[in-house]
Amino acid sequence: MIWSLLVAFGVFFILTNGLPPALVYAERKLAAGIQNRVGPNRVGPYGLLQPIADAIKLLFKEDVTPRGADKFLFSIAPILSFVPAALAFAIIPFGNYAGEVRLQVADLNVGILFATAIISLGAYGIAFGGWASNSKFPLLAAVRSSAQLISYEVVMALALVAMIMTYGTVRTEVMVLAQAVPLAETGPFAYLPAWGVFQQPIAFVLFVICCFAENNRAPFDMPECEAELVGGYHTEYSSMKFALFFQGEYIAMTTMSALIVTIFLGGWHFPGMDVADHSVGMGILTILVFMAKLLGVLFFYIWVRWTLPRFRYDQVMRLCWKGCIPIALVNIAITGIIGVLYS
Amino acid sequence: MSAPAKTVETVKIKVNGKELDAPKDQPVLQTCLDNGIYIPHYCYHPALSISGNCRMCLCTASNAPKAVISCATFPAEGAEYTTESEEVKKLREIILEFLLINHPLDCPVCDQAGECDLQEFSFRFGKDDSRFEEEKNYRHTKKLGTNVRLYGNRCIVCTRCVRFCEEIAGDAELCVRERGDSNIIDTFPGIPLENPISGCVADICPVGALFVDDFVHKTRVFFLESTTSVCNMCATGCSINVDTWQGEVQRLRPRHNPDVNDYWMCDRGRVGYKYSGAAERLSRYEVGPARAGSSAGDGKAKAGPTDPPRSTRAPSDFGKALAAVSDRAERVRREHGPGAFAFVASAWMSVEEMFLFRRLATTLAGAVPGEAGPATGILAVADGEAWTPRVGGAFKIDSDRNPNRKGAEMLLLGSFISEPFSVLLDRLESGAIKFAWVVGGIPDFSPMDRFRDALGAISNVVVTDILPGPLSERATILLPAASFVEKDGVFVNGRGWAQRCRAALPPPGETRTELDLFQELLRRAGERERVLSAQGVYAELAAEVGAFADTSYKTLGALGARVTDDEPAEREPTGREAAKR
Amino acid sequence: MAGPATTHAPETPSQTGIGERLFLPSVVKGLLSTLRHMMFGESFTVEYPEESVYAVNKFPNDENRRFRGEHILVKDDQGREKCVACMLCSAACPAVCITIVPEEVDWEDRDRRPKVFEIDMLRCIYCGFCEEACPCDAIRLTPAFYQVSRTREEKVYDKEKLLNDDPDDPRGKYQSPIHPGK
Amino acid sequence: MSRELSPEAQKEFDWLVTRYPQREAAMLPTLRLIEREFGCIDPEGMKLCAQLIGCSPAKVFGVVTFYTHYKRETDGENVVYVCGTLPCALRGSDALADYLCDRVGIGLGETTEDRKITIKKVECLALCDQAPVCQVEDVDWLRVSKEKADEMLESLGIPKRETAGAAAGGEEKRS
Repeated sequence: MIWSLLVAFGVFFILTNGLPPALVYAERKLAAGIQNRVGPNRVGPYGLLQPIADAIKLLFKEDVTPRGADKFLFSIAPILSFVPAALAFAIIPFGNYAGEVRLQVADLNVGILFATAIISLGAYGIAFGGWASNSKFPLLAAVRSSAQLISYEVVMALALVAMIMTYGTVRTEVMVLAQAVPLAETGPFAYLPAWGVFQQPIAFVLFVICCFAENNRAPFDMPECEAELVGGYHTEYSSMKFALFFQGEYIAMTTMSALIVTIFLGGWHFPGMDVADHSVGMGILTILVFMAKLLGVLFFYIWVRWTLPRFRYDQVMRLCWKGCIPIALVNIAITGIIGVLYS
Repeated sequence: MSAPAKTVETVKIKVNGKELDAPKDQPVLQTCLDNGIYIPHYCYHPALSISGNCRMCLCTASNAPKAVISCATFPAEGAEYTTESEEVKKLREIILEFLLINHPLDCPVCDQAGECDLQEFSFRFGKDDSRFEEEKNYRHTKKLGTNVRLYGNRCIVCTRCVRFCEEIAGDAELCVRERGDSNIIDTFPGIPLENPISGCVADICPVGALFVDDFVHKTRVFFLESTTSVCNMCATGCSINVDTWQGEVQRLRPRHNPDVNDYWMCDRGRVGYKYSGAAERLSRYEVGPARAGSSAGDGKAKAGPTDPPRSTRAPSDFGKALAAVSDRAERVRREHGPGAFAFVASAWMSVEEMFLFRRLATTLAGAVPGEAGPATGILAVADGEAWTPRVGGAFKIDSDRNPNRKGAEMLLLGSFISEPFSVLLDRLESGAIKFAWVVGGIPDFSPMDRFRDALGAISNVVVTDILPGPLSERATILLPAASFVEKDGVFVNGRGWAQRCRAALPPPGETRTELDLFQELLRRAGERERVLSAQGVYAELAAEVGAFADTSYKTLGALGARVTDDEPAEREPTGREAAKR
Repeated sequence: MAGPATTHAPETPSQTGIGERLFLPSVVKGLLSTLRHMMFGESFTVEYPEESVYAVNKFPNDENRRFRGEHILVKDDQGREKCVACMLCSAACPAVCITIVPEEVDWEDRDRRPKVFEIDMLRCIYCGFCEEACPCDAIRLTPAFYQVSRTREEKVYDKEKLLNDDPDDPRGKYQSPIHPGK
Repeated sequence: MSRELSPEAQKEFDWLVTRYPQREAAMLPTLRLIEREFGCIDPEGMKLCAQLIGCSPAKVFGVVTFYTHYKRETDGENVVYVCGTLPCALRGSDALADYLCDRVGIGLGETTEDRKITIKKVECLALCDQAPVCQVEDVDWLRVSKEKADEMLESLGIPKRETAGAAAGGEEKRS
């Protein structure tokens, strides 16, 4: 049990604290590649030490609290945006068993529900940060962000409902196991695993869209659109408070990616794997598989950001309420009908 | 307007399908222009006789087989004219191409560029290319007179300048010499263009051929900001535009005002802005100690031209200088009574300033019934030479060199000034005067020796002036003043026509306008609550002074209005009207 | 567009195809395009100061052509400034950094030249409008850009400095007659 | 105003003036009169004319320079007028003028040192169908070729060049 927790926290720590700087570096390098530039290459070989330099710089910057700001809310806002994102990661099974160690921090029986509930809390960080800054642009960003998050959570939940109906469970561990079977008994689909993406492609697309929107990533980066709102909700932040916001954003991104991997991409499972094999080697292998999938999704995140232009705010809302929600509802209905027919 | 109301005989014509009432003795071109139909033209000028040589104003007429020049076509009942047809467009293109054959492409160095009709019409009506491949003709560039310069290459020989010299200025110094493509404006050898209004040929030149020498290579006209104002150099009071750029006056241009100056102004007025930008302009408030030792009776003996040099005055600021003025006036009033004051206004002040100065005088000096009031007078420059064109046109140069003597007479004579100037001089020299305020504001002013010397012996001399000179040298308190390009106000010209002068520039340094100065002093004395704009002061004035009643800045407008009835406002005919008789 | 001022232009109803309305095909197209750049695109970055902007030839047919650095005033074949002080550059300048005072000269071909011609390089935004406005090809922007100075006053270039034709000077070598790449 | 008309001329002028509705209209004949009196029209003559007519000297100056046939003080004994207007220009009046100048050894508009010959380019001589046209002392030379130009110059006392061809084609001569 202790071991289980230690390993779990080890991986958890790496993912939440080690990954963001790496992601920042990756993002900058990939953006440069897409734009035919070089990207960071001054600090260390290939600019690898750039994230560290950035971190040091952020640490030594003056921590400014604007006059007229609500000091308490202003201080806890970054924490509020950081913690829930990291917390939601707890229910992600990032591997099978390494010996006796269960590679998951908490196998809650409410699983997915916990994740959605916790992730929604992230909006408070943005809302508080924007409001507490006593500045008009952050406030606008916060308002936009709240509206956006509330809207897209509906779609996300509806997409998840379809998945829960498909898997018949809300426990993430069980979901992964449910995907560890072939898609069909016979025929051409027998070679495909029963991953959520193949079973529910529509739900997958909707969920991915929601993940972008929930993370305020391009093309849905309404709260921080530089052109209109200067820097968005964190305009007035500096030093480590800003860094926390920044990190929170990347952790949220990681958590979301992990959710996508777990629900739609078979989690730590890979075709041809024996689910009952609880050896340490296999456990490490599953972690690596999970990580590979996770990085793939993260890469997709970054790739999309440097490809698509930002939506206009009314387009964001229209896409949600007039596009995604009807489709998600229809998707649930179809899932239900198929479920009734095949049961 | 003041022109006698004459019933104008009109005929009905149609221009581009629009029906118009056209005065019978007015060319179709002018009727079109008056009705907002623009026809390009070069040689036609409303004040000059019709020449019809540029061919730019061609239009088609229903009663003529070929296109006619609208400047020399008089309307026929029921005729239809077209100014926008394809044919007319084509004709304009051809005419412009022809006019541009020998015109050099030197817009970058041409000072007309930006207000050049040739440039503008080429852009609006011209072809985009020329078929002319041969070499262009070169024609002379020379100074036609002291003020006017000719760039022959740019001339399109519209002969406006020639007609101006003949019909308006009357001396006919210009002619068109040679023939064909070597056609060029010139003067007779040895008789340069030297009439007093010669600069106007540059204004009416539609292209960049004629310039007032003062403006050549100075700046570009598209940088200029225009302010409508009134010329300050004589009692004619021409309506002008003050063109400024980068905080400096670049030129003065006459503005059409049929009741005052028609389209013209004189060469002297044209450079009348120079003193306002002079480097030695007074721009600092200076306060010195009161002059001691001028006891009553022997002031005359002590008076000397070298009395207090400037150095005894220390730099000060607006507030402190005003405080010094009121303190000393207060002291003098307490010790010597109103008879120890002297107030000398100037015929170069605006009527608002005179009005305020009048009020300020009574406030500072106070009044004791039965005792003599303050000594008063008015400064003015001596008359110059009047000029009337030989042909008897409308435009004249007044002999009176003071822009607002009429206004001073209306506002100050009788009510404020009741004694002749000699009485003022006597009182100044008597030694009884302890506080004198002299408003100058006159460039190149040399007061009579008696006046100057008398000032040098008075203990407190406040001088409001623009340039250093004999007045400012004798001041114990020096208050810099604004010149006419820096202040708002109304000037009344010699024929009783009131016009608004507008500030085109801020006064130099920390200077505040006299309007502010007088009002601030009145405010400190408790005589008024607020410092008003010139418009507000004028409203007060109009309410109080009969001649100005029922006028306001609004009714004065851009062209001014008549404020006195003691002289009939007869407008003399312009050149064309005179020629027609 | 009747009615009150709207913040957005009305949507054009031309996006009719289901594919276009779904966005997804276009999104995939865009993604593939950026992927292509990422995988095969060559970097255009000139890694100054290791690489020299003048020497690097990343654009063989477009040698530094679009780069707008500091100005020169061009001299004519007699070594006089080509500028006739028409002030069109200062009229076109959005940063109002060009000061010109014209003066009269009695040259055969022109009668006007700048007495003072100053460009405040600290205000200049290197937009190149002056170059475009010039009717005499008298002002040009050179590729020179790493000019440093110790005082602000030095960055106000006067006529002498702008007329530089010293071949060793990073700006002067772009003086007439041939401007490389122009 | 040192110059004055002789009594006879003054008389003629007084008669001239009566023939025109306006005084100014008598300017051209008055100028002819002055030309006859003083041999040419110089600035002093123009001033005199202006005084007689009652207009400004500049106006007279314009008129005199407009009409090329008034003899100016700079003109030589014989003036060769070369038409430069369109039809003549198209038929090579430029080259003709150059040739004449070259032969005489002076520039266009100049006078020889002995004040014998002046070559001037003028506007239309009203013989457009016979272009190019020259005029010497009221004699029109039509369709002037090089040979004909030589002939014309010979009449002014400038011998033909040795090299010039002898083919003379001066049958079209009109006076």
